[in-house]
Formats: sequence, C-alpha cells, structure tokens
Amino acid sequence: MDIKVNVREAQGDSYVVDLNGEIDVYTSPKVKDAIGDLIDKGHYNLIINLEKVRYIDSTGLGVLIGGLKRVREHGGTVNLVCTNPQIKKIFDITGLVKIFGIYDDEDAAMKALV
Amino acid sequence: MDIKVNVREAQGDSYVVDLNGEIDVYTSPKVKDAIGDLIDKGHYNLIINLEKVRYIDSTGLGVLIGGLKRVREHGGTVNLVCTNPQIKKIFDITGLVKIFGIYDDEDAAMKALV
Amino acid sequence: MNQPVSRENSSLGTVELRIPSKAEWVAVARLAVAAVANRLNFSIEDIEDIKLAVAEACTNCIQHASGSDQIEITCATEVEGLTVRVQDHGRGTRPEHIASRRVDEPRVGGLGVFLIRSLMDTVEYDVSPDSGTNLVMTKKVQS
Amino acid sequence: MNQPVSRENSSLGTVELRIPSKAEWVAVARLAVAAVANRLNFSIEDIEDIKLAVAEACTNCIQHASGSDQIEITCATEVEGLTVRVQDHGRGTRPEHIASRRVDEPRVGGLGVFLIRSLMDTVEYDVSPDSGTNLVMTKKVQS
Ligand SMILES: Nc1ncnc2c1ncn2[C@@H]1O[C@H](COP(=O)(O)OP(=O)(O)O)[C@@H](O)[C@H]1O
Ligand SMILES: Nc1ncnc2c1ncn2[C@@H]1O[C@H](COP(=O)(O)OP(=O)(O)O)[C@@H](O)[C@H]1O
Repeated sequence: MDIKVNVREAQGDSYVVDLNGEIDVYTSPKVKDAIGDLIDKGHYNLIINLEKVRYIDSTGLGVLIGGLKRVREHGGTVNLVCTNPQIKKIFDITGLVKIFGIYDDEDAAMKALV
Repeated sequence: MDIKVNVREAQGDSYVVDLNGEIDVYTSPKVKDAIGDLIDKGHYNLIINLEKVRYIDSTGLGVLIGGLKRVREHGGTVNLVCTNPQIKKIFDITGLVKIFGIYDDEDAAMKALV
Repeated sequence: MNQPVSRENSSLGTVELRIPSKAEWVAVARLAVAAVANRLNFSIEDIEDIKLAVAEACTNCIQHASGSDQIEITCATEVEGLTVRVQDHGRGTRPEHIASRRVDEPRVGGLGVFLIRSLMDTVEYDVSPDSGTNLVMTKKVQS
Repeated sequence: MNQPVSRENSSLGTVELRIPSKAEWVAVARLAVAAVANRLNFSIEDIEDIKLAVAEACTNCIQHASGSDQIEITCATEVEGLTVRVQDHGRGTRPEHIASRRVDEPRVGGLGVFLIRSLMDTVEYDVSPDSGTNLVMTKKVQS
C-alpha cells in the first residue's frame, strides 16, 4: 500500500528513480517530489524503474507525464522500465506507450537514453 | 484467501497433508474432509504440513484438534510442520503446542512419527 | 413455458464499505473490492481491472466532490459478475466531464474516467449538483 | 491551565464495512481491516493479531448469531491505535459464554473468544438476546 523511492546517479549525467510498491493518489506525491527534485537540480535524462511497482493509477501516470513534459522542455527524456503485464496494459490502453519509451530492463532503457 | 490441499503417501503407512493458503471458517471444511478421508481409510499417522499456510483461525485449529482426537483413538498421531512465526504464536497462546508435535521441517516431523 | 429469469437467485450477497473521502483510504477500498472479486470466478487480470476502476472512482470523489466527507462503495455479487456502486455526496460535475472519449495527447489528468470506461463492462454515471455523484459499474465473469 | 485532552484531534477517520453473515465473506472483512491497520503505525505482527481477532468475531456472528444476516464492522482509527466494533443482530449469548478463561485441555471449539481476548488490548462484549452481540475491541500502536 506504500511506495519506496530510491534515486541513484547513472552514466552520462542520467538518473535512475527506483520505485517499489503501489503508486496511487496517496503515494504519488512522494514520487512527484523525487522526480521534481531531480529536474529542479538540472537533471533531464531520467529512467524510472517500475519493475517493482505492483500497481499504478491515473495519479501515478499523471506524475510520470508531468515529469516527461518538464524534462522535454530542456531537451531531456524519461524512459521507463516496466515488465508487469497489468501495468503495461494500462500504458497501452491509455495510449501512453506512444509517448514514453518503455523497456524490459534498465540496460535497454539506458542505451535508449544516452 | 483459499486453501490448496494435497495428500501424499509417505514412509511406513504415514500420510502427509500439504496445505497451501489460508485456513478459515470458509476453507477449513476442505481440510477437514481431506483429513477425515484419510482416517476413514484407516490411516492414523499423519503429518500436516503448514509451511505454506499464511493464516489459520480457530476453525482451522478445531479441524486439526478434531483430527488428532480421532487418530489417537486408534493409537495414531498427527505431527505438524510449521515455520511461520505468527502461526506458531497461535499454537503457543492457545496451549496447543502442548498437545501437537510441531516441527520445523518434514524430516523431523517424520522421524518423530515413525 | 417461459424460463423465468430470476436475478435474485444468482445473488451471492452485497458487501458495503464506507471510507473517509481522503487519499489514504483509497487503498482500503481497492483491497476490499479486490477481496470481494476474488470470491467470484474472476481472473487475476479482471480483479486488477476492477481494483483500478474502483480506485479511480474513489480518487475522483476525493479530488472533485467538494463538500463530501465520505465515499460509499457497494459491491453486489452474483455468480455472473460484480456490480460496484461508488457514491459521494459532494458537488457533482457536468455530464460532459464524465463523457466517454479517446486519449489523444499527453496531459496531466483526465485519465480516470477514461480508465474506468475502458476497464469495466458497463459504466453509468448519475451526476447531480445537489446529491453528489453516483457511479454504477459492472464486470462480467468470463466463462 | 489544564491541558484539554482532545480525543477528536487524534482521530484519523472511520471505515465501515458490512458483509453478509456467511463464511465466504470473512476473508473480505479481515483483509479490509488489515488494510486499515496498515495505515496506522502497527507492526506486521500486530496487524496479523487484529486480522485474526476480527475474523474470530465474524466467525462467531456466522456460527452463533442466529437470525442475523449481516455483520457490521466499524474501524475507528487514531494515531494511537485502532478500535474495531463487530456487530450482529442475531440472537445473543449468555455472558458466561464470552467470559475470559484459560485453555486447559484439547477440544474442538471454544478458542475464538479466547483468541480475541489474547490478541487485543481491550475487549468488551455487549450481549443482548434481542438486539444481537456488539463487540468492541482495541489495540494500541506500540511506540
Ligand atoms: N465524483 C465526482 N465528483 C465530481 N466531479 C467528478 C467526479 N468524478 C469525475 N468528476 C469530473 O470528471 C472529470 C474527469 O475526471 P478524470 O477523468 O478522472 O480526470 P481528472 O480527475 O484528472 O480531471 C473531473 O475533472 C471532474 O470534473
Ligand atoms: N456473535 C455472537 N452471537 C452469539 N453468540 C456468540 C457470539 N460470539 C460468541 N458467542 C458465544 O460464545 C461462545 C464461545 O465462542 P468461541 O470462543 O468462539 O468458541 P466456539 O465458537 O467454538 O463455541 C459461543 O459458543 C457462543 O455461545
């Protein structure tokens, strides 16, 4: 019912945000803050790792979309790592597959970023 | 929220009942039937493996106690395999540790049986 | 003779839940409804769909139904499927806001009702500025 | 000046659940209450205790409260802990049946009330032959 957020630096000034848990109307502000902090500090190439996310709702999607919009203004991008079929399905039916790079593992997400 | 029951023959005419899931007022009749069937067929030395049981309530305990009573009438016994601390605690506070042999693995439960 | 279609006969009972209209309680609603759905013959995927639809409905009550301090969730269960009603007593919305539509471009917000309509089999909104929003949605068990 | 002790201030809200008085719905009650407890600062062990106590209370409503077709479970949450009320409207029992006692010998049955009393911090039964059984139990968050 909760979310754990871990931020770590990766190659080429990119950052990885590891999320573990459930992203909903209660927990998404925590995710929003973590992503917002990175962008405020001038980091515009982000990987958000959703491998350990069991659940995401529209407020969680809204946070990801908001982050993507902000980094794009600076020529950056947000790539997602996602393997959970239910969550992939949500990206599918909302059409968000078309605006996010979604990868099966962090390596692939990283290669596509740099 | 459900229970899976698997019965298998073991050494020396003993039987092992593997339980997987949650034992409550809704699912315990299934457990009761499995144990009752074995006893009806004349098997009085039983191991009930609770390693994969995440939850047990008083109706589940009642089924185990009822089984023990029945096999004892025939000189048999019921040994339990249980590692889950919460379930061990329930056996503790109800005093059932004193009437059941409770073991950390099937080998130990078997050695104590035969 | 005609076969009487008896809706009553297939009913497995009704579970009602009332939570405060606050973000921290939405998880309770979606877990409770998932547990209800688990008692029917739904696939894991269908249960996840129902969970998300209920959470989106509750989230909208919290974010938009001003003046409502509680959300009522009613699950009517039948062998054939589940009917979930999510009701608040806040200020309602205009029908065009909860109309069904396509997702075309990225934007923050506006996905909740779309998801509910995508994930459930039938969705009916009864919006009233006075008595709040009443959402009734159903999902059939795949046979 | 005296420090006013304001119980209201620490309230985090109330969650209400109503299930049919049938064995298959007890799991919904215990999962919902566990989700509520999860929002407070309870340890996993405490949450398991609360889950079992609520399940035992519901099981007793189902098995003993004849004439009651519903069980009402009310969770009042505070920073300091949880108060759960489990209420049926069936024929009540005599006080001696729900009295606290020790477990001495193996027997089928008779463990439910004992477990409730062992697992919760306070337990109060209000039994009435007419209006059913009203059980109020509390558990404090360990600080
Ligand atoms: N329970 C409700 N009470 C009041 N308005 C609602 C309710 N549910 C939905 N709405 C209206 O429907 C609109 C669309 O909701 P939704 O698709 O979830 O997107 P968002 O919540 O991001 O606006 C909301 O902006 C709101 O105006
Ligand atoms: N909700 C209830 N309605 C009526 N009687 C109850 C209720 N809860 C408990 N009782 C009474 O308390 C007794 C003890 O219950 P319990 O300790 O759970 O053991 P058991 O259910 O095995 O009898 C029951 O036998 C019953 O007489």
